[in-house]
Amino acid sequence: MSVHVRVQAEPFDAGAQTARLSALSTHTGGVGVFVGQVRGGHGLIAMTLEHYPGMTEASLNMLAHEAVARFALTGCTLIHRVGRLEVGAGIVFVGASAPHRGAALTATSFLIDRLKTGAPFWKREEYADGRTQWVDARETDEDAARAWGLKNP
Amino acid sequence: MSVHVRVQAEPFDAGAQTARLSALSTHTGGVGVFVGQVRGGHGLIAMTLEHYPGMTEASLNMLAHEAVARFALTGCTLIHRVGRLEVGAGIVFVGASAPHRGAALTATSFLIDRLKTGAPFWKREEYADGRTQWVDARETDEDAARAWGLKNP
Amino acid sequence: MADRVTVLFFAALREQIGQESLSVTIPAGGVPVQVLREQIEKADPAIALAFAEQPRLRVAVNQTLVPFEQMVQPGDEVAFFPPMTGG
Amino acid sequence: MADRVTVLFFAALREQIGQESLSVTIPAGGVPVQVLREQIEKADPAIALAFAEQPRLRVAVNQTLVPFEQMVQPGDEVAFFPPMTGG
Repeated sequence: MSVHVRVQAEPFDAGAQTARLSALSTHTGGVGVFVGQVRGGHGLIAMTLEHYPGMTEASLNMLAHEAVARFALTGCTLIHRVGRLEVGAGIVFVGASAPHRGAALTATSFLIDRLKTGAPFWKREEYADGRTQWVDARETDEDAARAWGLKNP
Repeated sequence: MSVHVRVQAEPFDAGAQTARLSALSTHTGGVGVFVGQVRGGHGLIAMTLEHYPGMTEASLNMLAHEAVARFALTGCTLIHRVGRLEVGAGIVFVGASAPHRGAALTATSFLIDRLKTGAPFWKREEYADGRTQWVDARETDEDAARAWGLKNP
Repeated sequence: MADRVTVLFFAALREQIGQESLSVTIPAGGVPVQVLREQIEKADPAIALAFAEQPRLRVAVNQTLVPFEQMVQPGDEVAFFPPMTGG
Repeated sequence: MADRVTVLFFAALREQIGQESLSVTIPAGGVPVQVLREQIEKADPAIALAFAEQPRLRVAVNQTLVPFEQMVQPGDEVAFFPPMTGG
């Protein structure tokens, strides 16, 4: 079992991270991955990701270890970028490897649902007309996180 | 919307395929990926994947287009290897990109569940003691495919 | 020749039967898959045995999965195989 | 100094309040987060306004999310922020 967590300004290499998860154990039969990226539209040109250094890494580590235990993963990787990210740029990499596909895919959904509302990141949108705006938390995201069982107050 | 389907003997590059899906559209907010690989254990050393040329490509194409329509994907990639694959080798790459994470992740699960029992591939296992054995279809796989709605006879 | 169908076998069936394809004559008006199945079972005990050992036999006509009631016409490609195990 | 806590603000709160950290004196025996909250709201109208506009205010004590009834002790780090929007 291997947990890999990073908070970084630099881009991540989704391919290298997926390959790393694939190679972790000969008992791995499936690797699930989710990449979140800055979606364009409505004049959006970039997002700035703010975080709470220290708590961020602790939250991601706790989340990864919870997923490993809950879904009997062979490996789990969470990488979240911070700083200014333009349309099309990767924001988050979530990966889970397991003996069978069900665990890998369910863990991937669990990780991104929980990460969205349970780790201290905040997004500020930046538009072509110069306007900036903090992203509002969506009730549907909080519902999705809660659907995995009570966790956050 | 872009569909990419391949049946090939060569390894696939999961990283390049994920990057391709990420770059397809500025409206993409999430990319879901599943990589299936040969799981070791019980003396297994390799699997040989047989297929029905022609029907395989047609089945995968139909499946990919069904997923694009059902989940409003911006892109969908299915790559399945054939021939002899040793423990740890990638068998299948499934990828789905969409504006939001829910569609990308649900489509990824849909694609691999349906592919398992709906495309004409058959696996023969090869053990260290020389024994070989065709993999039996699992009822649970057929249940998983059926749970997405009736499709196969 | 005009009233023939190509019959294919895959995976365990191909191995048990010992061949991967057959050319079979059917009535010009076609027959249901089930009738074609019984015809080739009668013609070759190895096919009868392999099919008997495969309770979840699948069939595709012209590369599309179909039920055994489906009609087969001369010129069609009919494939028999065990449940698929890809992915 | 021994009876102080560090208070941090993030994201929209940090911008509205115009500062990212405060040092606040609390009773040596500690106080619930809710009491600390009211104390800093009274001390700074900008904080009161920012909190009032944030109906789903979150709080972490020593980098762990907690309910507002949680006790804060001298030396703790207390962070207030809006709901998180990562991923």
